[in-house]
Order: sequence, then structure tokens, then C-alpha cells
Amino acid sequence: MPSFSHFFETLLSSRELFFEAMQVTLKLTVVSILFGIIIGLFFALLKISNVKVLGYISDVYVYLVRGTPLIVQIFVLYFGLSSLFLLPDFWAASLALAFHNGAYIAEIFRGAIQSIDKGQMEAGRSLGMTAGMAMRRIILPQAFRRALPPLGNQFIIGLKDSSLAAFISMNELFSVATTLGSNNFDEMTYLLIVAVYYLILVALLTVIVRGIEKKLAVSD
Amino acid sequence: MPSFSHFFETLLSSRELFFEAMQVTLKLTVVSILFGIIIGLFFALLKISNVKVLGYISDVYVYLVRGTPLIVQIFVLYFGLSSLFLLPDFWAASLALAFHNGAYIAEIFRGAIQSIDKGQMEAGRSLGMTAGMAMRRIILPQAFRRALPPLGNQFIIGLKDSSLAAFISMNELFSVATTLGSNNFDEMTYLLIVAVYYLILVALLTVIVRGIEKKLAVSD
Amino acid sequence: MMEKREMIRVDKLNKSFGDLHVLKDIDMTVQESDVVCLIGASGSGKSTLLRCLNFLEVKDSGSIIIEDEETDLKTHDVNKVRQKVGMVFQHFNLFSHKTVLENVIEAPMYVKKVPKAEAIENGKQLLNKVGLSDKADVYPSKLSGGQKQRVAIARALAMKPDIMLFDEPTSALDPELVGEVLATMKELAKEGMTMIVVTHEMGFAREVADWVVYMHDGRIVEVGHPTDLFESPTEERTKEFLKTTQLK
Amino acid sequence: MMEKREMIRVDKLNKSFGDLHVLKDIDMTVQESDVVCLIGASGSGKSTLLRCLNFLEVKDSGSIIIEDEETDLKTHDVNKVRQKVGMVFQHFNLFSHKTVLENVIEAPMYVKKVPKAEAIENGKQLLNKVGLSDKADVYPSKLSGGQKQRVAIARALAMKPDIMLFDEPTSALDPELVGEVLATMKELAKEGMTMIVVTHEMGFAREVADWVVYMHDGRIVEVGHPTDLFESPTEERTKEFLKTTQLK
Amino acid sequence: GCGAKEQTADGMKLVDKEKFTFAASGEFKPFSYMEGNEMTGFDIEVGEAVAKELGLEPEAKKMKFASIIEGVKSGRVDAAVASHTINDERKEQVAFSTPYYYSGPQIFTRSDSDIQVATDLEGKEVAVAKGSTYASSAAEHTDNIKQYDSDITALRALSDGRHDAVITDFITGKEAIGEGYKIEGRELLGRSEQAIAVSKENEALVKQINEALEKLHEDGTLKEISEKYFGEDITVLPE
Ligand SMILES: Nc1ncnc2c1ncn2[C@@H]1O[C@H](COP(=O)(O)OP(=O)(O)OP(=O)(O)O)[C@@H](O)[C@H]1O
Ligand SMILES: Nc1ncnc2c1ncn2[C@@H]1O[C@H](COP(=O)(O)OP(=O)(O)OP(=O)(O)O)[C@@H](O)[C@H]1O
Ligand SMILES: [Mg+2]
Ligand SMILES: [Mg+2]
Repeated sequence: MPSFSHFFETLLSSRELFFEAMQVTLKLTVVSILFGIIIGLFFALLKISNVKVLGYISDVYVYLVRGTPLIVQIFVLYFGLSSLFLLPDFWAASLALAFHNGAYIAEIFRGAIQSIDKGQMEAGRSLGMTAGMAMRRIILPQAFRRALPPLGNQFIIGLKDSSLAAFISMNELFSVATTLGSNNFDEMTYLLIVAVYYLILVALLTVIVRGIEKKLAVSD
Repeated sequence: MPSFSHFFETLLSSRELFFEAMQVTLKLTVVSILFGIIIGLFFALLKISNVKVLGYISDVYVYLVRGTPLIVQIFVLYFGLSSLFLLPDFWAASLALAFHNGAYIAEIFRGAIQSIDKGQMEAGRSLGMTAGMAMRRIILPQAFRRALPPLGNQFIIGLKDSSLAAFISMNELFSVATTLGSNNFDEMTYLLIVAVYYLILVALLTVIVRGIEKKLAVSD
Repeated sequence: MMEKREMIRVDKLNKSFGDLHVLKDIDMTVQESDVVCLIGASGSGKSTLLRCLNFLEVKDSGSIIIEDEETDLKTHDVNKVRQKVGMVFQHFNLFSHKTVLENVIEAPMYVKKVPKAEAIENGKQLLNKVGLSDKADVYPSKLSGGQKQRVAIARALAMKPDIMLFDEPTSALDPELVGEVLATMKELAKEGMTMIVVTHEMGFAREVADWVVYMHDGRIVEVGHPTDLFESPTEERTKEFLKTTQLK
Repeated sequence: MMEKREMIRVDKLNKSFGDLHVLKDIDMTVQESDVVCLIGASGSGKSTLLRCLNFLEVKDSGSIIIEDEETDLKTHDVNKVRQKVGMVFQHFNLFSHKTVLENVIEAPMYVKKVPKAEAIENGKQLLNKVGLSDKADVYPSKLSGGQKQRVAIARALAMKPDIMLFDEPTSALDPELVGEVLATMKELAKEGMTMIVVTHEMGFAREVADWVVYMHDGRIVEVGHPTDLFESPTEERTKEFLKTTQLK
Repeated sequence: GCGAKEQTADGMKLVDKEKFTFAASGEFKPFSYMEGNEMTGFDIEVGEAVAKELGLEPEAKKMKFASIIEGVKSGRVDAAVASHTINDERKEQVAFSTPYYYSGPQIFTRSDSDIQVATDLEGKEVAVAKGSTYASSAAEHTDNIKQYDSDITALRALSDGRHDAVITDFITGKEAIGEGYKIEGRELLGRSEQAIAVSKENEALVKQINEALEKLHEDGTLKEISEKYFGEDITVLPE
């Protein structure tokens, strides 16, 4: 274990590189979660649709993602898709992470939608709304609110998972830490430093998510 | 992307190495989950104890684990603990994973224990049981049952997370895949192969967990 | 009653859930301004009948003619027909993420494309009518059960339906809140609204209903004026039901 | 009554939850074989009093003497005293992961260290007594409310308590199941068990209670024989309570 | 396939036809490492020199070592200048240039160890970096092989008292000793050839790179770069 003074000096001297990397990590996380929400919503709707085949498609997607390590998914998507068309690194990494997050988010949305009282849909339909309109205007807004806490949780997981983007050449936090660590023959110090950055980001995210939850709680 | 015949040939020719690695992965997973259950139960009990300080300790543990990437935790525990005493690799890796799983399991147990109706504890106490006895004989068995589905989920996550033990020299599935991949300059094929192994293991685990759930459901 | 317009005609309506035959050859005609009370034991099919009339359940066979229009999910735009039929549920089903006024203007604005200002104006009038003007900007969670049900009525009325269906509108309410909802419904009846009401409120049925329908096991067993049906039912099963059930 | 043994003596018992003063200077003496019914409005402190007697709540001040033994959480092994006092809850609180018989033998075996064979034998007798011999190996989830409550009574009796406390034992039951539980309780009273029962069952109180205690706002307002108290209460508040409340 | 690539007049397929895009890990000092935000080191300078000869702008891309070859094969980069050792299996997957330096595995142990030569490794626990060719060198002497994510991790663990020996490149070991790792070098285990890896579908590029390397040999550029980093010339085949 590094001495505290060494740790602290290194923390200070490396801050600029880490600040930059932090921005990459945040961008990766935000973009992959946003796309993950879109993907997740799509597959959640497939799953609750009354068409069985669509439900199966959704099941297979969720099973593949939950059944294999993320690092495998990242490799396969990044290099597999590369042979078809070349996305810029950032987008390739973001989409791979989004594909992963999407499966978990799909489960979150599915649960949230199914937890909304059936009477809400019926009330909408009885007022002349189409199923789509009732879903869009009545069910989803309420489901979103209910999904927020687990979504916030997934956000944090997504943040940490973005560390695996290091393997596909993104200069995010973890990548910078291992590079500096191996360049300086001092892995432990840099890993402890990067842990501090993650802890701060997670704390920040937690506060933000709580804030949004509170704001959306007006109707309770 | 590898051709199907190449994939299939490699799948067959590499099977012995992967079977061995699968055993390592399974051992790692089982041991780390078992210890994780012990650690998790311990911190869950700390958290629900009426002693505030113990609750804080539990909070800090959970926050540290949830707030940093697993790969960081593994490195720090493996090398950090090395400077204190040398555990065999398998145990070092297992304990690092157990420490990680423990935080999530602690949350699962805490939730399950708190979800048991307060009347159960009161009924136990009113029959002359001490708090400890009521916890052990009345609350925990019911909490375990309720914790089983999320625990099964954590088991699957633990299985996939054990892939990160590759970074500290365990010859488990992922490690074998990347080693073979980079020796043969053929990562993609071996990653796809290892994905198949993980999918099979996850399917197996799911079936087993469902079986246990069904067995424990007699009292419903 | 004969010169009035026919609002609903149900002919040989049948509905099953799996093996369970819930509605058996239901025939019923409801004319303009009629107030019909539907009574019957739990499980007799009252809710299912109401839900078929509003297409929340799909009939198996028979016909439902609403305002002289044959309705069939396959050939008709059911959402159009539905707009003529308002429904009030036992558990209110207010949109919990919207304020009281937003609940009321939602369907006019997004289904009927009424301009916002007009929808709001009309919505406020309706809230006034049900005595809840002061609650326009409040969320449903802040309302009592009776207030919620009155908002639900205003919400249904906002679509200017010709027929209103009520499925046990007061049975989820604390006893002291039943009165306010019944009062609102009475007023509606007085204004000439065509209404079908599933209820156990004997007082309401006596005072307001033009006729009462007793259902048993998926069939309409007896139909009659409230005083007749309550005091001298002709059918054996009706007698039994009235004896064992505590109509209030 | 005077020659009987004193089972419970409560002196100036006080209990607050935060700022809420729930029990105010409660004095009460219960003698051997007494059956006491506790009545009072919701929130008057009936449950809290019962729970204090069983140490599920910790008193703030005053003394509780059980069978001539002063009890104080700090100086006494409360689990020992508790074994003399059985409790039956409104919501049964059966151990849902154990069969009916396991529920009954759990405490004797693990608290009193009774040998398993003996515990089972005694447990079966008790189940026979409450009329549930045939349900010994069934899980609670398979029982009706009335059956659950009778198992709960058997479970409490298995510890051979000298006093039994009942907190609204029938109020979570469907009306048709109340009778079977009351019958079990009556039998227990007939056998000479000392009982304190929080209940709204007037019939039970009249038939079985030696005296009735009326609580209001944390105080004992009136104590009397059931006929006296129900028919000619002396206190104004008791009259009011009996008027507004529907004791069955 | 490299569907998305641009083709130059002389048949080279490039990610960007103005640039020579090559990958290195940046985690392999002194061959590739970071100076601030810039990757540098022996491999990088070689790559840059090659680019210059090709008349292209050099574009060094940092990738985790484990993903570099997939990067080459899938066309994300034109080449890997990342100290890849040539062997037969690898030749089936990628095309190698002529070697641009020669190195060799060496046994490293703690100073209290009595391991001197390869035969002493019998039954000992030997660690190597995953993806290196040293695992097979080690396998000739012992069954007990540990694979680490990187050479540095393996050496670190050795220095901390784990396992008995590490087989790694003698240059890497030398660097680690320079950084204060408590290890010592023992017997050298032969020679290895390091080369630039290119996609098999890009024959033209391999040919151009080989010509460039030959030029850089002849004009002394490679020697100069080598001496800058190692104080000796590792770019020529030792006798
Ligand atoms: N969606 C459904 N799927 C299956 N069975 C249903 C469904 N809806 C209702 N049923 C069954 O149909 C029968 C009639 O139900 P319905 O709700 O119409 O009765 P009801 O007269 O409204 O009773 P209650 O007074 O309890 O509301 C019942 O046996 C019920 O269980
Ligand atoms: N654990 C507690 N914490 C805070 N307040 C409590 C607690 N338990 C009871 N109270 C309050 O103490 C008062 C008395 O409660 P208690 O349960 O003894 O009344 P009760 O007479 O049994 O009423 P009910 O007929 O509703 O059961 C109530 O105002 C209640 O809200
Ligand atoms: Mg109904
Ligand atoms: Mg109470």
C-alpha cells in the first residue's frame, strides 16, 4: 500500500489527466444510459405487447446480455460491428454499453409498467384514447417515475461499467489509471486514486437522482 | 467475425481447456457467493441493529463497494492484502469477490429482513424468545426464502464477475479465452466461445435457483 | 317512456372468460334519460356487462347497438363510440400524475382535439358542478375518496357523453363520503343523463332509478320499478338475494 | 373474589411515544381466573397497555407486578416473566414457514427446552382442544382466519402461561369465523384461565367477562360488571362511547 | 473484411488515406507509454518513422493490449506497432512485417531465490503475461503457470512475494528493476522477433512497411531510436 503522502502527491499531480478522463467517463455514461433508455423502453414494450414472437425477441436479448460478461459483449460489438461499418470510437463504445444497459433497463421498465394499476389504462381507454395514446400519456409517465430509483441505480452501475470501455481505446478513468500505473510501475496508487474519482462521481449521481425523485414526487 | 465452421472447430478443439476453466469459474463463484452470504448477513445485521455506529460501518462498506468498479476492488484487495499476508491465489481471488458480493447481498438481506412482518418478531418475543433466538429461528428463515430470487440473481452476477479474477492470474473461463485468443491472435472466436460457456452456466444456475425456490415454496 | 330515443340495445350478448360463461344471452334496452340500477350478487356479471358496453371487454357474440349504431370491434372505430359512453369506476382510476384539472381536460384535448383554453374553461365548469372548483390544481393523492369520485365523474362528463356507466361508484368510500357522490349522481340524473349504475345503495335506487335490473349467474332474472322489485319481487331468486344481502 | 391470588398489579403505569402520552397513570389489578374485557375508542391505548404487560413495549414509569414479582427490564429476565403471559394478536402472527404443529412446539422446545416428544404430545393435545388436530401438518397459509387464530391460541397455551392477553382476536376475521374463536376463548375462561381481552364483541363480554374496563385517551375511565357498564354507565364519556360505537 | 477502408493509389487500404494509423497499448514502458496525453516510446517512434517513409501522417492509437489484434483484423487501425512477437499461429491470423527489433525472454526471480537456469524452474510456480509467447517457454519447464493481465502485474506480484519466477522480456525486467522492484534477472531463454502486424487483406501495406523498415535500417534511424531508449541497438539480429 502506498504511503498517504505519496498517494496524496500523486493525486494532486495527476489531477489534470484524471479530470479529462472523468469527462470522457461521464460522457460515455450519459450517452450510453440515454441510448440504453431508448433501447430498454423499446424492448420493454415488445415484451408487454400481446405478440408472443416480440416477447421472445425481448427475452432472448435480455438473456444474452444478462448471461454473458460485459467485457465479452463489448469486444463482440466493437469489433464485430467494425467489420460492417466503422463508427468513431466514442460512439462504438457508447453503443456497446447502451446495448448492455438496455437489457437491464428493459427489465426495469417492464416491471414499472406492469406495476401501474390496470385501472389507469382502462380509464384512458374508456375516455376514448387508443391503447398507444393511453400508454404514452397515462402509463409511461407514471412508470417512468416509478422506474426512477432502479434507473438511478442502473446509472451508477453504468458509470462503473464504463471502465470496461478502456478495452476499446477510450481514455476514460480506468484506462488512464492503468496506463499511468504501468508507466510509473505504481498500479496500486493509481487504482486507489481512480477509486476516489469513482466514489465522488457515484456520490454526485446519487444526489442528483435523489433530487429528481424529489422533484417528481409533487403528485404524491 | 469468425466463420461458423472455424468457430465450431475451435469450440471443439479447445473444449478440454475450457472445461477445466469452467471448474475454476464455478469454484470461484460458489466460494465467493458463500462467503459473500456470510459477509452480507453480518453487515445486514449490523445495519438493522439499533446501534447507530454499526449501521454507519455497514453503510460505508456498502458505499465503498457499490461506488467503485470491481476491477479496482480486486486489485486493491489482492495486492493490498499481499503486503500484509500472502493468501493462495484462489483464496485471494475468492475473498476479493466475496467482499464485493457481500455488499450487494447485505442489501438483499437487509431488505428481506425488513420486509418480514414485525408481528413475527413480536410473536416470538411474546413466547419468551430472546431477540437473537427470534431472529435466528423465526425471522432469518423467512427472510432467506424471500431473499432467494434476488440472491439467485446475484449468483448469476457473481458468476460473470468472476471473469475479472482473470486479472489476478486465475485460470478461469475468461482468462483462458483471452489467453488463447491473444496467443492465436484470434480473440473474437475465443470470446464467442466463452460467451457460450457463460450462457450455459447462467441457464443452469437459473434452473437450479428456480428449483430451490419451488422447493421452499411448500409453505405458501 | 316509449316516445324516447333508444340509447342502448343489447341483444343476446354472451361473454366467457375461458370456461367461465359470465354473460348469458343478455337482452336489454335503455332509452334516453333512463336511469337503470343493476343489482346482483358478487360474480353475477354486473361489471362484465358494463365493461362490454364500454368495450373494455370484447363480447363473444350478440350485438350491442349504441345510439342506433351497431358496434363491432372489427368493423368499427370503437374509440369513437366509446366517446359517447362515459365510465366511472369503483376505484376512481384518476390519473395520479396529473392535477384534478389536468385529469378533466386530458381526454378532450388529446382525444377530441379541443383547444386548450376551451378545454380548461369547460373543465372548470364541470369542477364547479361537482363542487370542486377549489381543488383544480391539486393532485389526486391529496383528495378524499368522495372528492376523487366526483373528479372522476367530471372527467367522464368532459367528453360530453350521452350515456354514463357507474360501476359501484360508492362502494370503496367511507360511509360518511357516500352522500356527496350520490348527490352528484342524482343531479346528473335530474338533468336527463342516461345512466346505468351498478350499486347496492337502495336509497339511491328508490329515489332515482327508473327501473332496476337484478342479475344472477350471468342472466337478467328480473327487471322492474324499484319499489316493485324491492318490495314485491316476483322471482324466487330475487327474493332470496334481497333477503340475504344488506342493501343499504 | 377477594380470596383469589393476585395475578397482575399495575401501579401508576405511564407510557409515551415521543410527545404522545399514550398511557396515563394506569392502575389495575387482575386476580386469578378473572376475565377482563378492555374496551375503548381507537387510539385510546388498549393495545399499548396489553403490550406493556407483555413487555413488547417498555413502560416509562410505574410498576407492573406479575404474580407477586416486580418486573423491570433492567433488573429482571423479562423472557422468564413473559413465559407466564401468553399473547394472541389481531393478525395471528403465525410463523409462516412452520407447520401448525411446528408453530405450537417451537417455543416449548427452544425456549423451555422441553424434549421434542413431549412437546409434540402436548402440542397435539392443544390442537385437539382448539379443534384442529387434522391440520397439524398444514402450513398457516392454508388455514382460514378463524383456524389461524385458534392455532395462535394453542401456540400461546403451549407455554403453559398463567395469564392470557388477547388483542382484538376476532376483528380481522370474516363475520362467519368469529364464533369459532370466541368459543375457544369461552372454554378457556371456563377452565379458569386469567384473561385480559381487548374486544368489541359485546356478547362475549356479557357472557364471559368478570368485569369490563373502559379506556379513553390513555386513562381508565370506568370499570364495572359488564351488565352494569353496558346498560348503566356512570361516566358521561362511557355513555357517549357506547352510543356512537357499534358493539356487536 | 475492412469494408469501410479507403484505398490509396498503390493499393494500400487505410483507415484514413492521409494517415498511417497504428495501435500500441501505452502500457508497456519503454516501448509505449504516456507522456501527458501523448503516447511515446520505442514502438511509437518506430511507427512514426515508418509513417514518414510512407509519406503519411502518423496517428498513434492507444488500445488495451488485448484488443489491438482485433483492431487490426477488423480494420479499426492499419497496423499494430506494439512489440508483437512473431509465431506460426499468429501468422495465420495477420501478416507480419520483417522484424523491427529482437528481444528475448529472461527468467526473473527474487534475490533470495536459487533459480538460475531454465531447468531450475521444474515444479516451480512461474508467472507470465497473458497474451505473451512466454507461456509456452515456461511450459517447457513447469506445469504450474500463472497468467497475469500484464508483465508489470506479474513482476509486481513477484516482488510482493507471490510465485517463484516470472518469464518476461529482458528489457521489461530491466525497467522494473530500475523502478525499484525487488527482483533479479537470471538466464536468458533464447531470442524472439518483434514485428509490425497488419491485416492479411492488406498485402500492399505490408510490402510498403517492409520497404520502409529496410530504409530505416540503412539510414540508421532505427539504430538511433534504439540507442535512445536502451543504450544499445536491438534492431539488428544478434549473432
Ligand atoms: N378478466 C377476467 N378473467 C377471468 N375471469 C373474470 C375476469 N373478469 C371477471 N371474471 C369473472 O367473471 C365473473 C363475473 O365477474 P364480474 O366482475 O362481472 O362480477 P360482478 O357482478 O361485477 O361482481 P362484484 O360485485 O364482485 O363486482 C366472476 O366469476 C369473475 O371472477
Ligand atoms: N410504536 C408506536 N410509535 C408511536 N406511536 C404509537 C406506537 N404504537 C401506538 N402508538 C400510538 O399510541 C396511541 C395508542 O395506540 P394503541 O394501539 O394502544 O391504541 P388502541 O386503543 O389499541 O387502538 P386500536 O383500537 O386502533 O387498536 C395511538 O395514538 C397510536 O398511534
Ligand atoms: Mg363488479
Ligand atoms: Mg389496538
